[in-house]
Amino acid sequence: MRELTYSEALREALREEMLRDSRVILMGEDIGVYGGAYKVTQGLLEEFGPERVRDTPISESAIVGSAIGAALMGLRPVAEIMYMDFMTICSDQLVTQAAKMRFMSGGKLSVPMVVRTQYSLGRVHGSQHSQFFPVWFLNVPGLKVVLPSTPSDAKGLLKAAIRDEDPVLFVETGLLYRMKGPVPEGEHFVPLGKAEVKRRGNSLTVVAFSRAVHEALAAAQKLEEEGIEAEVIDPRSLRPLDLAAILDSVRRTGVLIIAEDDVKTGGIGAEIAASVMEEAFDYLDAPILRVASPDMPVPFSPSLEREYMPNSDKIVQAARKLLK
Amino acid sequence: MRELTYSEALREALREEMLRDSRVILMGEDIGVYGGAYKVTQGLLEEFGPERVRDTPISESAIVGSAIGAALMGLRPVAEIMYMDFMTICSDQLVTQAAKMRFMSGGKLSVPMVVRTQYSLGRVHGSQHSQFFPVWFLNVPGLKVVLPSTPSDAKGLLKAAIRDEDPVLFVETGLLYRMKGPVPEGEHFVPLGKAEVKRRGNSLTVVAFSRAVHEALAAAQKLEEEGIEAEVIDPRSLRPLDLAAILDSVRRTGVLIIAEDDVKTGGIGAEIAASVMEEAFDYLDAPILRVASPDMPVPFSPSLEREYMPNSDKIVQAARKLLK
Amino acid sequence: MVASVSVVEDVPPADYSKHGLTREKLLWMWRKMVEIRLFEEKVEELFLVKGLLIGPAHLCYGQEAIAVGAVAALRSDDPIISNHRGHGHALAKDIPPRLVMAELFGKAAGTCKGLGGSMHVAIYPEKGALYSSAIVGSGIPIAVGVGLALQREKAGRVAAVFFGDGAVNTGAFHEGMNLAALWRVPVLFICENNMYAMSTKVERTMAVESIAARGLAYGVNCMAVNGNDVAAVYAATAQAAERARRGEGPTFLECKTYRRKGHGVYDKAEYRPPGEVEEGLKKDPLTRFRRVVLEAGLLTAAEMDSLENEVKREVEDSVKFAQSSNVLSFSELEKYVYFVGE
Amino acid sequence: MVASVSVVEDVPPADYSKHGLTREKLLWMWRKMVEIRLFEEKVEELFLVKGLLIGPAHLCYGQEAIAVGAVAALRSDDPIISNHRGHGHALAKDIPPRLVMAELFGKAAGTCKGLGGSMHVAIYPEKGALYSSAIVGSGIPIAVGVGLALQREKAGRVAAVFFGDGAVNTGAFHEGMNLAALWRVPVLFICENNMYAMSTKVERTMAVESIAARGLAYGVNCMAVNGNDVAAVYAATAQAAERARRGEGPTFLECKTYRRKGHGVYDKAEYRPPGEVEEGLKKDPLTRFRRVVLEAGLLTAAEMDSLENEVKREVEDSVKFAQSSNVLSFSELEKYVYFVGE
Ligand SMILES: Cc1ncc(C[n+]2csc(CCOP(=O)(O)OP(=O)(O)O)c2C)c(N)n1
Ligand SMILES: Cc1ncc(C[n+]2csc(CCOP(=O)(O)OP(=O)(O)O)c2C)c(N)n1
Ligand SMILES: [Mg+2]
Ligand SMILES: [Mg+2]
Repeated sequence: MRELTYSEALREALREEMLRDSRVILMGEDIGVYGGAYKVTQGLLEEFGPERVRDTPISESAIVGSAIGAALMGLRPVAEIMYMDFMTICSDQLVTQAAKMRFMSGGKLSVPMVVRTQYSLGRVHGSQHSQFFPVWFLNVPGLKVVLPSTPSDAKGLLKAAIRDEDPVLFVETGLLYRMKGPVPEGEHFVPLGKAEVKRRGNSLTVVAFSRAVHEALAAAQKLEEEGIEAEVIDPRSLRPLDLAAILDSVRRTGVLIIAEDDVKTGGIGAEIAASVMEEAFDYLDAPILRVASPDMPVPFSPSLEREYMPNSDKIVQAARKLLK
Repeated sequence: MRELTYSEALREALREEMLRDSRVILMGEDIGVYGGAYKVTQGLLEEFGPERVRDTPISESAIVGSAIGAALMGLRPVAEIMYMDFMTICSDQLVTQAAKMRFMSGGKLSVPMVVRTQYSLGRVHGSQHSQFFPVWFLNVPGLKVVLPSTPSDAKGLLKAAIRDEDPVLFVETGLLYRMKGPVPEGEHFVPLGKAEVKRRGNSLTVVAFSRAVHEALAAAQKLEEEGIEAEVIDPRSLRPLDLAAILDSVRRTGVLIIAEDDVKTGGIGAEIAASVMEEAFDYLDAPILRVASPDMPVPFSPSLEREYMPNSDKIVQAARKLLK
Repeated sequence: MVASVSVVEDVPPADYSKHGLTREKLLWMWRKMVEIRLFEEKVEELFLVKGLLIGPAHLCYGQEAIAVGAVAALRSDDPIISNHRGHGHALAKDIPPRLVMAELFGKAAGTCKGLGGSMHVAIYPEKGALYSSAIVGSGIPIAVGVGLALQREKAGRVAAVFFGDGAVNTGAFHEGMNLAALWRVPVLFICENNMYAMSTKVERTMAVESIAARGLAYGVNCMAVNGNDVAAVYAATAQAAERARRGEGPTFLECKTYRRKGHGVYDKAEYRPPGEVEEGLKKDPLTRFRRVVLEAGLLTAAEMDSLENEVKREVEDSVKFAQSSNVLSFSELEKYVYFVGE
Repeated sequence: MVASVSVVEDVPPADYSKHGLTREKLLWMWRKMVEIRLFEEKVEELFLVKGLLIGPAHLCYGQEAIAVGAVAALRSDDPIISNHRGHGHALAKDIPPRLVMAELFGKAAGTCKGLGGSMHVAIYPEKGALYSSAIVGSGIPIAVGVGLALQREKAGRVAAVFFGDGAVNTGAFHEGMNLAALWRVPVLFICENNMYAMSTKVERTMAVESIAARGLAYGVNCMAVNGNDVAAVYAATAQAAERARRGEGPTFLECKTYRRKGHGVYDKAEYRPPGEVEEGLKKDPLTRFRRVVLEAGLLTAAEMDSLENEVKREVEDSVKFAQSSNVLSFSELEKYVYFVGE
């Protein structure tokens, strides 16, 4: 199969959806002339023109707000927020407005929009440009939250997000933009809410999100040498969450690790752990462990940031601890 | 002991701290002339003057931002954000600025400030004025998060928050402002990070926050009639969290329910459940259950809102389910 | 930068017809203003006397001329965005009072099926009431996006967003106005300056005198008008709307009025200085309109009274309707969180 | 409303002494401008040629006159707030280059112990560099609070906050400016208009021409100055600071300059139209200053060159220092999250 980078795959998704549906428009800082801070939207201004690819001032609330307004009128805006950190600026619009519109209107309003953003943990950006806090949006009914970990998923899920009738927060991983991977030719669509088993195994289950999926796969590789067969599951979207897929695996393995780039306390792993326990208590042979970022802001210093980040070794250690 | 309402207790805390320390200043919308939307700051403008009790325009980012600046310069600002919902507007300032300043500066900066806010679930305010999402701030190292459930705690914890050297988000419960309760005379100080066992019992543990504490106590009362002795623990602050107190109880009872007003998925109960399981797996006789708000925005209609809210009956049902 | 704020003068009755204010239109305006007034009086009674309503409610009496004058100058398919003080916007957009009342009662027959409440009654897209935000200022950037869609549609529609004097101090206002100017969207930003944001007088929220002049910083067309003269509001809105329909971009329109009572229905508004309220009440838009059109012989007292009586009955009926309606069943709510198919 | 923007003219060398620009001050200015220039050139080399530095870095060459002119007009105990493009602010505040360089290398000897990085080098309260935010616009409301504290302190201190042309489109700018005007805080809002926000030219971010005029909407004192004339920036800042020290409130000062290179160190800035860069480079503040002071005989080429050589050595030394320094140990980090006692 042909290989694309994560950002090429995203671009292909945007382009295909823009070709398919003239209601799809893009808006964000530096997405037009510059092609996006990560070049995801490169070439789209040239192809689709400034009406559909709109550069904006540095006004995150207005970016998301105007995307909402456009969506209310039937367009399908895809807004780009350059760093996830800036979601702290526009969360009124996404959380208190967009996510509640269908409900508050008794089902009359529909806000089919996507907010694309990315987190830059691991890119030596320091505390204010490395935050990853998907739990905020997981805690907001009315939103969908997507976390693609591979080029193929990035493409298929973005297409699904754009066609979705509800507001979707689509969180890309900055560190993965240049990652290459196979992406099927032609129409490739990955429905929201379907986990993928990225590797089969029976000794333990590792549920991982975003970049941590690759750490989990690397850990599984290492564990294999010790005779431990880890199953790696990537839920790919947090809301809707494919809990059934996780439960299936945990009922088989009895042991669960959750690998995640966000801060452990109050993070998304907590919800997975709590839900799994609620539904599969009797199947658990050991406490569920979370391998996540420690409870501190992200240090700038490159070597400290590396130590800070969850990685395959930390997953391996957790696995050994559980299986000893 | 004398009785005060929750808002009187808060006012007393503010007043005492303002008398004690001239660096304490207040800022927020309608806190001066009007005495605050919930009258917490009533009389303080008259007593302390407009330099220390500052009405602001409707500018939540600037309220929190200017509080940060003042704190950086050694003042002790207490900012009021009228509804927790509006934290979605100023979270850049609290989360991406204040919470990270000490760390990013290598320990040189200190931001001793309090953001007081309240959530209005149960006050028929609809989807945009009833949100309660403490998990956002639990997921932010560098912040402290306080959730007082009684007049006495409200007073003692607010004093502790004001004297704290770190930024504190102090989340009051709108429905409790008129609740009366005993508050010790004189200096009354409740340190952050110390849970209180609000009721002793050996059959099961209920960890509850904010308004849900009262529902848990009512549930315990009902359960007592069935011979079930519930222990009710109120951690009072989420960060720092007194996990030890919870673990002590769970190790005794083996059964845990978490009662919380926030939305269940991705809420604070998830973190408590995950942490308890991690630390006390072998002591658990049953899955940990969460009694929380359902996964939807808050409906306006008064009767629907009542059905929506966690209450003592739902806690009782959960307890019966676990103990059957 | 746009040079200055254009101040729209009060419109003398002699000029009404020149502005397109036909008899029919005047009757409609009277009807709607009375409808809003009586509706709000009834709501206040239901809260304070009867105790049948609870929760926050921000009444708009005293401000009727703004909703009515502005909406009268718009097309019925021009979408509006409302705010926490939105009963008047809803009624002006011809949403039947019974649906608005049912919403206040939290009933399934309400504009939002009882899920929105007072601050969202003006969400009723069937009548062009597109959305209403209870977060001060937040409707403004949303309106920009609505304008973007209208611009693309090329059908000459314009959008209007209503907000208060307090809203101009929010970041959302600034970001929204700037983007609106840049994208030249066909949007009217209508500021109802009722002198107060909750307890805070407008002069205590900004160090400048003119709210309208704030728009100059963005390069939008800026207008100021007496918000108690429904004809002037109409004329200003019509002018701004025409401009927008011609593709000349957004207008920021400040309508000066007075909040007759408290911020919310329970607020006694004791923070207002003595004398001010009396002054404010003198400018009542209904009294003024009635006097003007009667003096000019444009409408008769009889027809005005008869409309008033009709409205009275309708408002009474709205309460009965609302009271006798059902609440959604809780199990239905789930289907409004996410799209579940048509 | 304040009537208009006061445009501060370029200061001819004949007027230098009138403005308090002594020889000593001029030497300091030259030294600092050269220091910033050479520092940034070194940083660029460390990124692009040597590959020793990674992460984002926003260089400020071409903008030296703003940091230097403004800081020269402030007292050393006047706090400043910087932003993502802050190396120059740090150096102008007399933070030793080796500490700034060590921060870029993520070392414990850095201004932030290596925890902040390039966008936060100007956090060094010991020298009055109070804070630096990497979130565009966010420093502005914070500066208002700093001003509040200074106002209370009554010691005549003022605060200055630096931000770019892009920042004036953020909600934080609007809320902060309004509050600053209302509270009349002693704060200078210094906008470094380098014509670009990332790839976006200033004219594509707002529909008005003057950034300085934006301040008029808030009722603050508004000034515009040639940001490439260090003496003019100095004069404007001095005037604004005096005003603030007298209790007359905040000033919004637009300094017009040009971003000589890309937004970040890796950005080739190919989006700039041909010719523009050449025009921009002609206005280089260092070349200009050198020419002017030499022509006027205020400084000699020899002393200027000798300072330049001194700086060169210092910059080289800063790299050695940074390279040979240690990184904090990870286990220490924990103690910087919350207060752990003095
Ligand atoms: C962002 C935000 N801050 C505060 C509030 C609380 N609040 C609701 S209405 C209001 C006053 C609004 O004043 P104004 O904009 O003048 O409108 P008015 O109520 O006078 O119509 C306030 C402070 C809110 N809803 N949203
Ligand atoms: C709120 C926010 N939005 C976007 C960014 C990403 N970003 C960093 S610098 C920058 C451009 C800033 O332009 P300007 O304010 O003119 O400052 P300059 O870089 O030109 O000095 C952008 C978009 C950010 N850091 N913060
Ligand atoms: Mg008002
Ligand atoms: Mg710039």
